[in-house]
Amino acid sequence: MRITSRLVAPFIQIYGIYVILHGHLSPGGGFSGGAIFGASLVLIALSFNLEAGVKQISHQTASILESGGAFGYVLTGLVAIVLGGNYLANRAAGFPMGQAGQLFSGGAILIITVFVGIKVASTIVTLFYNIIEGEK
Amino acid sequence: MLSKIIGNYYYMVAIILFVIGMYTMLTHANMIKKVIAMNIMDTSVFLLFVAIGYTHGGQAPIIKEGSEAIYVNPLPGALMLTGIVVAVSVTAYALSLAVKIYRYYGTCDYDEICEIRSQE
Amino acid sequence: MGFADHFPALIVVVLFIAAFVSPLLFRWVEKATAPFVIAALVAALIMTTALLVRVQQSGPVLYHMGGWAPPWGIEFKADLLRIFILLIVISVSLWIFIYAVRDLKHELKKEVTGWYYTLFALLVGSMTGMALTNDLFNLFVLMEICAIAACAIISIKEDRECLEASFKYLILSAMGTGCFLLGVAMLYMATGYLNYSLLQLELVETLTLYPRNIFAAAALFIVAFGTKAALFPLHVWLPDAHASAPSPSSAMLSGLVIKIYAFALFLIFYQVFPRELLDLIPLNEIILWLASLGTMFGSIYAMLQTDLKKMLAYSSIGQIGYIFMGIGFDHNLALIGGFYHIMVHAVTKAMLFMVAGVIIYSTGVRQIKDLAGIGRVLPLTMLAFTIGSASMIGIPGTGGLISKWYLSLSALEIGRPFFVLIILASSLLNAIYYMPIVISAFMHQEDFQFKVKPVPFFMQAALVVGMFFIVIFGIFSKPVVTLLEQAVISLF
Amino acid sequence: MLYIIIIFIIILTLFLRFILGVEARTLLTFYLLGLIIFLFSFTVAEMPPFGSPDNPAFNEVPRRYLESGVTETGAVNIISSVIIDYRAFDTLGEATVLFVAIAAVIATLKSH
Repeated sequence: MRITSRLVAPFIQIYGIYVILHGHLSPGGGFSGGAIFGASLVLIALSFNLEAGVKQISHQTASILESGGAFGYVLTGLVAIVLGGNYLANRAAGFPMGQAGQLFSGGAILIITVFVGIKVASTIVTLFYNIIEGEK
Repeated sequence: MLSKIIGNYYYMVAIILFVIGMYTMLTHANMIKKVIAMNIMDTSVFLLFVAIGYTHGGQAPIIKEGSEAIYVNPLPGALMLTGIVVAVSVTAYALSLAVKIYRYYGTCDYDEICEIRSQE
Repeated sequence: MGFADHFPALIVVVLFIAAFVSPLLFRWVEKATAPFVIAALVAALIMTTALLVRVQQSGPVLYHMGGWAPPWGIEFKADLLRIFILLIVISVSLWIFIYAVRDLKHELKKEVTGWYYTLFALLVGSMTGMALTNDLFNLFVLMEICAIAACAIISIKEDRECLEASFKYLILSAMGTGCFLLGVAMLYMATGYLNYSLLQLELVETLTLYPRNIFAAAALFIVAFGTKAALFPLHVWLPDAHASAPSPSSAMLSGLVIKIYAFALFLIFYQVFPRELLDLIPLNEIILWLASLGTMFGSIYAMLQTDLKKMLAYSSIGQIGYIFMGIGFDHNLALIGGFYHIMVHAVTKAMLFMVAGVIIYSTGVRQIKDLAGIGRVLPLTMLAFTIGSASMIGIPGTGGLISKWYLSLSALEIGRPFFVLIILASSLLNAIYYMPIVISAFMHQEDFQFKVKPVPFFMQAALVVGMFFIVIFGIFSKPVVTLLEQAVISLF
Repeated sequence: MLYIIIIFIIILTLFLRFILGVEARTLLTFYLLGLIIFLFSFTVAEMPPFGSPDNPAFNEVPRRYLESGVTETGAVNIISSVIIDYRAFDTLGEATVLFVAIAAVIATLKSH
């Protein structure tokens, strides 16, 4: 059980990152990818014990990622204002659009997807830890 | 009228699920059941929304260069992604409240909680 | 485009930023958290004032998120009414927050105060967003933020009653949002739009094609917002939730949160549904009768309470009835009355809950019968209570009179003097349960029996500010009424 | 027709109540639910047909998303371009909902 989950977890994580990064090209995106990534961390915590999970990502890190993900999203919107568009503008603010269908295309979409992915992953981990700890 | 209802059976199922969810949520005393019913209710509305967006023969809206395929309406799908995350957050919070209430009373049942409180 | 053009979005965003940063700030520099949130609120207030000046000069401001015009993107709209509500929301919450910083020290555990600030900022941010947004689905998302944050500032107190009250509130408000979302689905199915202004244009045609869809949506909206704003038969969650919460939370919930839902219902009725719909089904009548029942029953229930905060909570059910009455009369004088009452009641009820908080902080008393003689030991606090209850009753010189005056005037003007009787009767009932407390607090012969702690300066200052504004609203009501007249005329 | 339905309902009620022994309160709630569903079924009968491309919901809004979404936002997945570009503020609200859920859960669990 432990060996399996240790073997599988990195692949789940890579798959999660892939889903996050290809959110604008294929089904997926920040939410699903973040959920997959978070689930892998939950899997480790479940199959070993809570301490092993906390070692992977501590409370403070989770809290920083949590705030950082949301704050980064807001900041991307503000950058659009600085660049001369409306709040959360993408093309109108002059983010580089790239070639449609390539990985680095879609300007702000990719940036925001990454932030949302970080946010969702840390949310799942934090929710899991807190509810488990609250039950003690 | 009946033929139109049968043609719109997705909508009908969504409405029936909604009523079931609402009934369970308001009448059952168990908190976990209430939370599950809340999810049924939300999901029924998501089903309704997604059914609105469907077009016969439509594909998922991921554009391929040069193909003339029919795509389904992307807007309800996008809205419901948001809706699902909202429902998840509410569920998480409701469950954490249920956990804490269970810690205090040793039960998740509203009637039993009332009994415990009246005995004190 | 200048920086000032982005104010409608920035008002909401600045509060969200405050919420996102404050947990980290609380972890590292604990002392800076409260001033940081206050700074964000002040910044939002300044931007709202700038927006008010601009709207008065050049008409409503529309803001397109991401530069996408309405049917495709999300639109924020700032007209006079919405800015009026915004000003109330932001300034009253700033006032409550300053009170809360001092009061929370004894009501909460130390490590969760940082999270309380976060939740507070999110609550205010979502309410400003609800007042500004012009898009139904965006309203849904913001409503959900508001609902969770409102429940969380109840359950944050270390008390098991708070947990139950909060769970009840969460379940009922989830039912409300479920109904709202179903209504949105019906409107979207029939028209294909989510924007208020476009929906209103489109619904005129669609009303003949899919009338039942739109009726069902209207009914669902009444249920949804009625639940969230505690309209009479759907108020069951309110007394527990508002009475068991920490005092600043009660002030926030009773003063602002229920009103913002009433305002959202108002916007949907006047800016989404076309006038033809109101001619077809008597939505206004339904709201009017429920509101009148609410004013009576809220007061009657309040008379039966023995707990001070429970009494104030039941009185909120009665007072929200006046606001819904203003919507239900469908007349511009009534709307002025209703909106004036939103403002007056926000200040008054927030102040009364602060008074309850001060009494609990200083003496630990919650029961009404124990309050006898308290006027001599806490004179300023009970003076605030007296002025607050005078405004609730509608005694001349306080803000409560003006709103009741306009409501009665419009009831006479549309030829329904029966509702004047209801307003008078419920004022009388208000007097019956507020006045004995005041009289026994000051006139009681024996001394107050409980130990009294001195009241901190900030709490007293907050009460003084509240009293000052209630009296100002009662005497110098002209500027606000003129503003509301301008705002309401643009609706009809 | 109507009479037949009414007689049928009465017989069904008597059967459930006295032969199967269902409680009166349960029966009443089920009839109430049935009534609500019955009323809603009128609405459903009137709704635009399922899956038809002429539905009011399939208006110029999704058409523009589908036709020029790729050039306007640079994303091939139109759902992504809708949630993160056209309606980005909704998604900001969504991220905030997650944040508020976290804040609420931590506040509730730590304070008790």
